[in-house]
Amino acid sequence: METKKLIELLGEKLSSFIVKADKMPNNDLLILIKKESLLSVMDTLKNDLELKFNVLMNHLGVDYTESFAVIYNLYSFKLKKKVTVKAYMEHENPEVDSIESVFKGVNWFERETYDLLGIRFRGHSNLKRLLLPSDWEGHPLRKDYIYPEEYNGLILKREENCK
Amino acid sequence: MLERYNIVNRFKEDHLFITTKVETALNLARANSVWYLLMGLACCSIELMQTGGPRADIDRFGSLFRATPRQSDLMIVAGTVTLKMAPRLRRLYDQMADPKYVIAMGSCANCGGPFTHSYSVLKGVDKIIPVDVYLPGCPPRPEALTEALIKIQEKIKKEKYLMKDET
Amino acid sequence: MYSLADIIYRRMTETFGASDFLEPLFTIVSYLLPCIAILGIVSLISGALTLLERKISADIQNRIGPNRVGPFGIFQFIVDGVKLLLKEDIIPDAADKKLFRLAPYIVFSSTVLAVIVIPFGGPFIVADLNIGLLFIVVVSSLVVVGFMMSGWASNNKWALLGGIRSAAQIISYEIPVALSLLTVALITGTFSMQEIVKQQGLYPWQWFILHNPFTFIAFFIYFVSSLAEINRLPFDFPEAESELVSGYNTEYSGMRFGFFFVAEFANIFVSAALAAAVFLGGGNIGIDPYNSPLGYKLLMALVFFAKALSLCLVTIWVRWTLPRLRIDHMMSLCWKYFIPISVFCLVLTAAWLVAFKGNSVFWRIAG
Amino acid sequence: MTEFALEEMILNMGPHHPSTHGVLRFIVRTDGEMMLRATPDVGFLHRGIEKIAELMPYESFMPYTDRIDYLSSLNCNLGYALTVERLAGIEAPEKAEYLRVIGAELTRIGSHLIAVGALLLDLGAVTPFVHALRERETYNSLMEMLCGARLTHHYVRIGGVAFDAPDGFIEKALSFVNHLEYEFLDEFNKLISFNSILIKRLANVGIITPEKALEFTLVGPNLRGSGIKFDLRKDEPYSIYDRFDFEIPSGSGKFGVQGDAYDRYWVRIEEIKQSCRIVRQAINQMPEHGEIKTKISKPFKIPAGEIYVRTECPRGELGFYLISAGGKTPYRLKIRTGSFSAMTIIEELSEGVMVADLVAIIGSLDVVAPEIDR
Amino acid sequence: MNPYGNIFVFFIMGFISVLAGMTLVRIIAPQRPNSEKNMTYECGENPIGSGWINFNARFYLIAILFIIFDVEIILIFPVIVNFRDYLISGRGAAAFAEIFLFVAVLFLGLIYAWANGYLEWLRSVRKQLRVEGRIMRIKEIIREESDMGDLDA
Repeated sequence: METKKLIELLGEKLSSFIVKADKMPNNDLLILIKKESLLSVMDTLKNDLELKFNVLMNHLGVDYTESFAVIYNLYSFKLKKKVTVKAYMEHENPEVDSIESVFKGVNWFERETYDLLGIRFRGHSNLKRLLLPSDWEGHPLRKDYIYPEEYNGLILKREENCK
Repeated sequence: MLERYNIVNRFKEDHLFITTKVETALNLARANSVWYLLMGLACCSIELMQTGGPRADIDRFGSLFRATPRQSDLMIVAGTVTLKMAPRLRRLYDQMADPKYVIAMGSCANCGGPFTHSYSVLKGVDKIIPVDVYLPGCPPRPEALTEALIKIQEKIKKEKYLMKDET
Repeated sequence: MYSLADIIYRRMTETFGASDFLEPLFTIVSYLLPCIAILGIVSLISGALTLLERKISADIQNRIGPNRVGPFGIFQFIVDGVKLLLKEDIIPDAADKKLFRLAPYIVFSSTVLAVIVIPFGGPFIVADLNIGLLFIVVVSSLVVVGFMMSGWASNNKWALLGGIRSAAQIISYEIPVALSLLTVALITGTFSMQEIVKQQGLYPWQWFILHNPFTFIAFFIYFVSSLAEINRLPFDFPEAESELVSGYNTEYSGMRFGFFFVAEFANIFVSAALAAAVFLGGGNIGIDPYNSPLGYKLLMALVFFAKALSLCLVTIWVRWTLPRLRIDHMMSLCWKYFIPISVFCLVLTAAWLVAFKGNSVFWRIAG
Repeated sequence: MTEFALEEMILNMGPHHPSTHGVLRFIVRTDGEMMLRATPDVGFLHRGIEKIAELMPYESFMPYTDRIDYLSSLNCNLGYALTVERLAGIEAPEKAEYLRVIGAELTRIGSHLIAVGALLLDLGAVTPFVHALRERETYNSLMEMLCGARLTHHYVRIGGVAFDAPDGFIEKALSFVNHLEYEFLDEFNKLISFNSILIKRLANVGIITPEKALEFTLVGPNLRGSGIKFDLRKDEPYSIYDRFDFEIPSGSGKFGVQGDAYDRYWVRIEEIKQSCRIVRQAINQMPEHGEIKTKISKPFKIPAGEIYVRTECPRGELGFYLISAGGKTPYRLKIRTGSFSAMTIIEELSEGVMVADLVAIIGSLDVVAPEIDR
Repeated sequence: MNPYGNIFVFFIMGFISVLAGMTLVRIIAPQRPNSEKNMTYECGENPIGSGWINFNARFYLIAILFIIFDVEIILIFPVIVNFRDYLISGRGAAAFAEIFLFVAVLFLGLIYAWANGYLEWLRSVRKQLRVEGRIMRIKEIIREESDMGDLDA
């Protein structure tokens, strides 16, 4: 089952949603979709009888300074193939609907992305900070993040000279 | 409250630590049974376990590991102290019974180590608790930790214990 | 009915001549002397047991145990005790102060009470009460009060869990202990410990463990239940490090914790000594203990200590090999297996005695 | 049946607790014995490695990969090196590949020893834990010979390995592997694995059905414990794993239902055996001499692109999602670890379970703090 | 010289030795209480709620069963002590019958408790949890207070 056949299969199944699809190194396939159609794409990818991408390998958020992106890696036991779904969104208060209803295991992944990047997930059961203390301001993984000088009385000296 | 013994140190002026016979005996006893608190945070905790293991065994120095801070007199801060962990570490240090000592094990505990560029790491545990022995290394070898323990024992042996309680 | 205090009193009146002026002094001294001696011996033994445990556990785990204090680390327990004396004694604000302070008193003195009736071989027994066995069964349940008190008083959830679990465990395992001791009382017909030891002999087939198959089972039930009674692994719930941090003595520090530590090891020695005396014919080498030369008396004491210490070693050895049971396993083990079996042992020993007219299995040799 | 009122109390199995491996905190709602729910609260070891990755050039980020999972640092090195090499299109020489596989499999043995030992320590069996530490000491000295460090190896480089195997390493590794497979594991199994108390404590505890495992994206030994035979070294062979033959052990309900804590424990013991076999085959097939590191351009740059590479770590699939914008440092690096998804299932499994069982479940899932918090 | 005096002396000596130990500690050991130190230990956290909760009724059940069987043991004591004399005087069978009957009746009590599931440590609670509605109700409570996650300071 090479990637070309997979691209046709995906094209025929999700034709309306896919903005762009191209190969990725390490025999992976990148699909770009609009952020509104995320839930339906994920639903078809998982529950479609031919595709059966039932394993969510990884989820991350990326800050592209003028826009945010959300990336999901899926793997199908049936086809033994990997697929990467990517969706862009605007930079001010990024919002995308959570796919916890489709993949239950993504709960903590989305909480971590919200915690470190500030992307809100509509419909997430328990969207709160996961790793940082609950009274922390700012989202560290953003490109424009300034390191805090002091936290609860503990001074945080940060060297500038890390090339 | 009963007045504390004040075994006057006749040579008060020069700060030579002349401990009396009684004090040497007591310090010897305190030095040879230092019970350490199981405070494994990160990579150094694995080396801490290895020091409790068969090869470099710190049970030889009479030091058991205790789970509660109440019964332990040495806290080995083994690993990175993050900002979320700092208030809890300070509380654990406070809850230890009194003649207590601290070994900052590993460069993470000494000065933040490799994570000086991180936003959520406390740069050095001596910002929140007084440290007696700084143990460099990332992670330090079990022999280095044993040597740090011996340094703590030497410090205990030289301590003036039965003095008037100024603090 | 005979006690060490009598001998000392009689010996003193002979030497100093009986005068009613000195009489109250004699009684006090004759009571205090054995008490101080036995207290010293028991605390020494429990200290030695702590050292033994650390050395044996080190040996099992290919480690070297404490060897810096004295040759082979012999004085390690003295050093530990002195260090605990020098530690600060923290009493949490939220704790119930009076109960918190009182708990070690109860635990330590109730452990010490059980030592009165233990026959340390030959004539060395503090007071040979004619209700010896019953006395020990009663006293061993006093310790529960101390554990519950320390668990409840320190107002700490971990300590509370540890305290209630140890109470539930000790009172439920007291029944198999009592029943298995009673199977032996059936054979001897008396509770006085010296009498029980006298009715056994030097050779193993004269001991009560091999008297009949049911006392054999009763010995093992007694030994395992006494493990549970003193909270030793695999029934280690109250101070299960991995679950309840340190159980009922989580909030205790310094010497207050020290007394719990000493009481626990004194308990190990007491239950091992009891098993040695009742089942393994402790200190009986076929000679009348009272009017025999001093050398024989010391030999009897040695034989008793050898048996008691070997059982202590087994307790320590079990601790460092087995994992911990879960609390519902332990409860069902006690109520569904130990109690029915020990009741059967009691009844069937009675049937055995009736059937064989009070003789043991090896009655031809034992004579 | 008498109606027992449930008096709930909130208990803190807090950051400093002997049985939470490292610094994890569980807010446990229990009535003393029975647990209603154990909500995990993580982040006590969050050191922001992903933010540091954006400041560090590729080569100098390697020591941080040691500290992602300090029990299997060489596997993490290997994962990161493979990601960068695949994106940059570099090939490691033959001998370096073999040295990498030998180091990775030895680290898998060392990590499983601590994983199994820590589980047994939580169940109260202290001696097997110390025996595992004794075997790990030999492993430490082996690693010290190979890469100079006991725990954080920093041995793999982009395009090869740092040092060649010193003489005497091969014999020592072979004797370690033989001793482990033929003597230690039998003695270990006799001492503790078939002990009836351990079986009562681990069988039918924390049962994870295959569907639930996939739903919660479990990986590695936790997934295989539920019976799904999925191992990246076989299903997605990377590096030279396709040249060795070894089986994938999977949970088979040995003493209880399939997918219980005993199965996960048993899968780890079997995996130690398989790793020993791989190391033996790798040592035999390794070429005598050959260069161990290909040259890479001095200011090492990678053309823009994205890649997701996952390798089989002792705690499951370690995935690196690397986005490079052509500069010297990665634009974004996401590290997906095995323990992260194992934590989400603990909350699910902890309903109606006793405190002692929660400790067994955490131990059988082999969760390590830095992998969750990074 | 009443041997029972020893019991009193031992108990008092036990008390005195612990008292001596504690006063020695009070004299020698440092005493620097502060509010942080005297806070109860809860794995490094602020303790939530008090430690004094009324624990579950299953411990009470165990206590009841214990009392039944301990009283049984106390009542057997006289028979056991005289059993040997009965044997010698030939009336052993009567003594055995006495023990057997008394113990058998009480053993029935144990069987009754066993059949009704009082000896189960957890089943009784877990069965009660399975009563319909009950599990749903607990799930709602937990869902409402979903921010239980971060109770830290």
